[in-house]
Amino acid sequence: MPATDTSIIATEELAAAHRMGADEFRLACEKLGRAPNLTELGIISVMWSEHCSYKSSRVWLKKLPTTGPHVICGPGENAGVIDIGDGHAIIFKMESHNHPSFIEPYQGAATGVGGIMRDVFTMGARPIALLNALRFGAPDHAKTRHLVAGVVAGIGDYGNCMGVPTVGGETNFDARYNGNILVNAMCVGLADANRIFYSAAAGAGNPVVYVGSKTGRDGIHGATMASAEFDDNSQEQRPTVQVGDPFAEKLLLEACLELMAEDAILAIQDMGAAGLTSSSVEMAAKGGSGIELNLDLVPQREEGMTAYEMMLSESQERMLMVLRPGSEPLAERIFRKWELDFAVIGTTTDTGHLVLRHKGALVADLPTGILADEAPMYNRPIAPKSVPAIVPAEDVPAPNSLGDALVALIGSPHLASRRWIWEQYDHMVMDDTVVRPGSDAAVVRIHGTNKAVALTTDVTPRYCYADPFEGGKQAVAETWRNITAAGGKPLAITDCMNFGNPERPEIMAEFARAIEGMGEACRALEYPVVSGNVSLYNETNGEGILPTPAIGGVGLIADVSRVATVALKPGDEIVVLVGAETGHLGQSLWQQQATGRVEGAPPPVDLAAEKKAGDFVRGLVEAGVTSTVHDISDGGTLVALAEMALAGKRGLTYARAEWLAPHAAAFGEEQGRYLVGLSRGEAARVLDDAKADGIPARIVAEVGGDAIAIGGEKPVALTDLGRLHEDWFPTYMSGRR
Amino acid sequence: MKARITVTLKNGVLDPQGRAIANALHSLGFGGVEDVRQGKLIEVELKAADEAAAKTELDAMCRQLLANPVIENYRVELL
Amino acid sequence: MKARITVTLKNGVLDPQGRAIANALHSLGFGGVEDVRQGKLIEVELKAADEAAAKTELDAMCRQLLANPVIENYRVELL
Amino acid sequence: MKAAVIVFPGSNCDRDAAVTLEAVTGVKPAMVWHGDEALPKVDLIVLPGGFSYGDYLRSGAMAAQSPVVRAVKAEAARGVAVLGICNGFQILTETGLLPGALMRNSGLNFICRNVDLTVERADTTFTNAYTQGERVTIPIAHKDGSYFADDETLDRIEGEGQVVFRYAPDADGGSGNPNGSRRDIAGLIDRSGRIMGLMPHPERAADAALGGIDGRRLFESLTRTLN
Ligand SMILES: Nc1ncnc2c1ncn2[C@@H]1O[C@H](COP(=O)(O)OP(=O)(O)O)[C@@H](O)[C@H]1O
Ligand SMILES: [Mg+2]
Repeated sequence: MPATDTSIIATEELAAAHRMGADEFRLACEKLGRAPNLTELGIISVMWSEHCSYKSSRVWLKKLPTTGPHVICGPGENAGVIDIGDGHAIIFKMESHNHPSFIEPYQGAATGVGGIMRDVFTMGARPIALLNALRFGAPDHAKTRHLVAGVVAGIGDYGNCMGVPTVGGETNFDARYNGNILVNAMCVGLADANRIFYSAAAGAGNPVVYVGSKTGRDGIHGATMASAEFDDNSQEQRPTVQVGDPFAEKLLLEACLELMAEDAILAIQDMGAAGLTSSSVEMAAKGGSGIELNLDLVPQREEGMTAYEMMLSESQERMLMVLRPGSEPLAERIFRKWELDFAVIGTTTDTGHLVLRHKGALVADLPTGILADEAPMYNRPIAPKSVPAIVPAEDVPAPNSLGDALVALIGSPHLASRRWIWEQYDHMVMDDTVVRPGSDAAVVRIHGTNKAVALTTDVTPRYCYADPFEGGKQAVAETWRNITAAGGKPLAITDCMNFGNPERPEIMAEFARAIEGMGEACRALEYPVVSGNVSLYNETNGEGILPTPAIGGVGLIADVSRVATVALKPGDEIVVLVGAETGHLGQSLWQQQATGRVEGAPPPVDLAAEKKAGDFVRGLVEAGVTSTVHDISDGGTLVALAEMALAGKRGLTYARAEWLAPHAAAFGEEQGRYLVGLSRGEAARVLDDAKADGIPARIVAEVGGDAIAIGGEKPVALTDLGRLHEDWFPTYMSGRR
Repeated sequence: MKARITVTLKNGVLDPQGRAIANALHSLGFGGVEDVRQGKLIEVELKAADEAAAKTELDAMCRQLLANPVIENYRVELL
Repeated sequence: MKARITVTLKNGVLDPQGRAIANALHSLGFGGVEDVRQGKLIEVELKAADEAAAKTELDAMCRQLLANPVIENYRVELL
Repeated sequence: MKAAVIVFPGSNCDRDAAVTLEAVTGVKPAMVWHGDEALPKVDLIVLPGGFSYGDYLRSGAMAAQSPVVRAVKAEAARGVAVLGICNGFQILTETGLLPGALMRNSGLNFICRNVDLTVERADTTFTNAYTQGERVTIPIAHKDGSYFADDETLDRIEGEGQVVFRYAPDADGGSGNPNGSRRDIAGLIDRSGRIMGLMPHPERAADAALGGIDGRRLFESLTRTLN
């Protein structure tokens, strides 16, 4: 960029260089009544980018249910807030860092984690857990191993240094992510329900304060990059990657929380994508005020930064606050104690404008409305593709032996243990991790109490591709199910909508239908959306990723001694399957294993049955009848049973559904099902109760021995199965596979 | 043949390590320290036909693995 | 004044990072690589009366902070 | 027993240590900020886990040079017990209060998992509630936990009985050493018997709700001895 000068007046060409189309440029000039100067153009272009304005997605996001008895603050703030009783609030959100992580996996993933934590602690919460939803390309793709290594190390190093446990997440491999991986990070924080901090900066004459790290020329134009499709030239955009400094963030966290305990902050907003621009504009626009900044006062890391550069810098570990007048000295003392920069850089006004001065000159004067509420909004055309027909089980090849098929599935990249990943994350720090990674949902105790939250992230992208509506439903339902399996009452979700180019009607249709499916599930399960993030243009050379609406769910466990995990326990004699068995093999991992493809309709989600079965199972955990529950998902019943056996180091004898083809019974991926470990006596009672409630349930396994015994076949020894399950990841990452 | 590769952060890229070291040196009383940048040193022992071949190979190693051109510069010296 | 400090592991101290780099280079097809050792590069910009004073000061920095004598050697060069 | 927990910028197991100390001793420890000039009069000083000053140069290196650690050294010289956990152990080796160094794990990655340890010494201030040779399970969480000292030093510390915890072999005979530590060393005591450092986190294994209580007896030992 040339040195900024108010004399450089924007043109269509200059706008195009900022990825702003001619129409939008004309609209901007019209609204402004003149052409913007270069600094102003930079500000408008980032605020109008997909990343900040949600211009393609807003019309659809509005359709999601966002209210409920537990919701304190839904979408629209830095993160969502729910009430978990006793004066405690849980603040959480998920966000993508896809493009930066593809270009520089370590730093991209690390700064993603840093960013989502700031969204949560800016609202007054201490982060208590992190999760991450990762999608990589095919394992045999040349870049995959390097990307996995970098992303995992980046997430781990940042969260570990912050001292926040990373307790869960998910990892998929699919060739459709070869050129565009997905790195979605979720942060969950705990706050005092009556001390939540918001970003609206109402009122004039209040000091605007910059805290945290200094501003450098980091990631200038990151926000527009995140909204642009990749092409082979994108390697050229490299300097836009930022380096994370978790130590600075840790100091920022402690300093902010220390100041938040005082009565000093009127409004606070982290500087994330589009840094100083979006934070100042959003604070003023939400508060109906204006903001005037003197950029000379911005703490700078590099010499000779222009107004343009300062406004668009994405340097990390920074916050913008509006303080109660007079509290500056107190705030300054706290930030200096933590060795962070602190500077009063402006004041709020009643003009409704963002006004910037630099070196004595007025360098920008823009009405905030243009930048926020009046940003363009598109109702883009959609062209839904037809939903494929259900594939009958007979059309999916059957294995010669269920045991061999189980061995193949459990040792495949899709189902192999993720221990290699989560052992690199400190998942125990803060001493409240009651259920560690490796179960259905992680359980994190609310410090100093007897209650806990259950946390999970889920989506099955292959289902979403086949049928975005059912896939959207399924993603929400699966988080609900995972929380339920841990014994939790699901309360609310956050989402991270990762899709391709919305200007293509078939992609826009995927987005729209997924939202509709999610909304239907949220309504039926009374499980609202309180925060989220949209990442579009996830494509390389015109090939889109699988539609991936990642869902992060939060549930409440009232009594931390009543939780369930997947591992078979010493008292378990019987495994009961709760839910209906129909042998749905379309889109299943077995179909993929057997044919190399997935085809047909995904398994449908019957939300009424889902709720009934889930409430029933949760009741068993709450009553202390069982502490062993696993939901049935990828790979079907036999895989889920094997996972319980491996985790508990106890064998079992499998009794398949005799009315189905054996492979459909074993590997069908019907939804809304759970496996429950019980003593013999309790099993009988549970079956009676299920029957009385009209919920399908039957005995699916007898526990015992040290193998998975399958009628008429050679038993599969747990030690062998366990080795395959555990070895895939370390072997792959060592380069030996 | 022996080579020394140094990998340093590009100008303008945040260097938290370097800054932390500078701060620590200051608090130890080394007031003359104005700036610190941290980098990596990689010493490679390799078989190559001649110096030119070695240089080409080392250069390829840097581009492919040892440095990330997004944020780093590298320099190769034969010893 | 500018100085370059290199910190390397002592002989006999295992260097898992160096070994991992060597393995990775091999699997990328750089068969000529025989050994790799990784170290640290610390570039310091400092004010000092003269070269001798700078050297003394840099040496003190290394002994007090920049290198751990149990496992590391260091070398100071003025640039 | 009165205890103090030192809080460096970047410490992150300070609260965990304090909670466990209070649960075991019934007394809230004093939390001492790294910038504080003087230490309160206590029987035990804990250097907690975390990433002091970001650990950007070498783990523990910068903390070892901090003023508060100078004060800790002075207290140690007066006979106050010092316990370094994880980053605290790294700090103690960096200061020279304990011999050797903690290097990058041999597998290079951060590792967080339960490990089995053998108690080599059950007659110390820190471990008298254990039995000699006992096998206990305590979590680790570190990237730089590979203990190194040269052969001569190793022979000397073994000879003087300074090795308190070792990584135990796996049930199936595997090494069980998670990080490449020489002679499987997981925890050490100094010659005076008043300073101990260990990589595993006993404070993470002191609450049954979190899945294990084998670390609790370390704090019970201290209470017994120092009361
Ligand atoms: N897919 C979504 N569903 C619900 N809310 C969303 C979604 N995407 C974004 N939001 C909400 O829109 C607001 C702006 O999001 P974003 O720009 O990602 O926040 P930030 O500026 O804090 O990074 C947030 O309140 C977020 O929760
Ligand atoms: Mg935000």
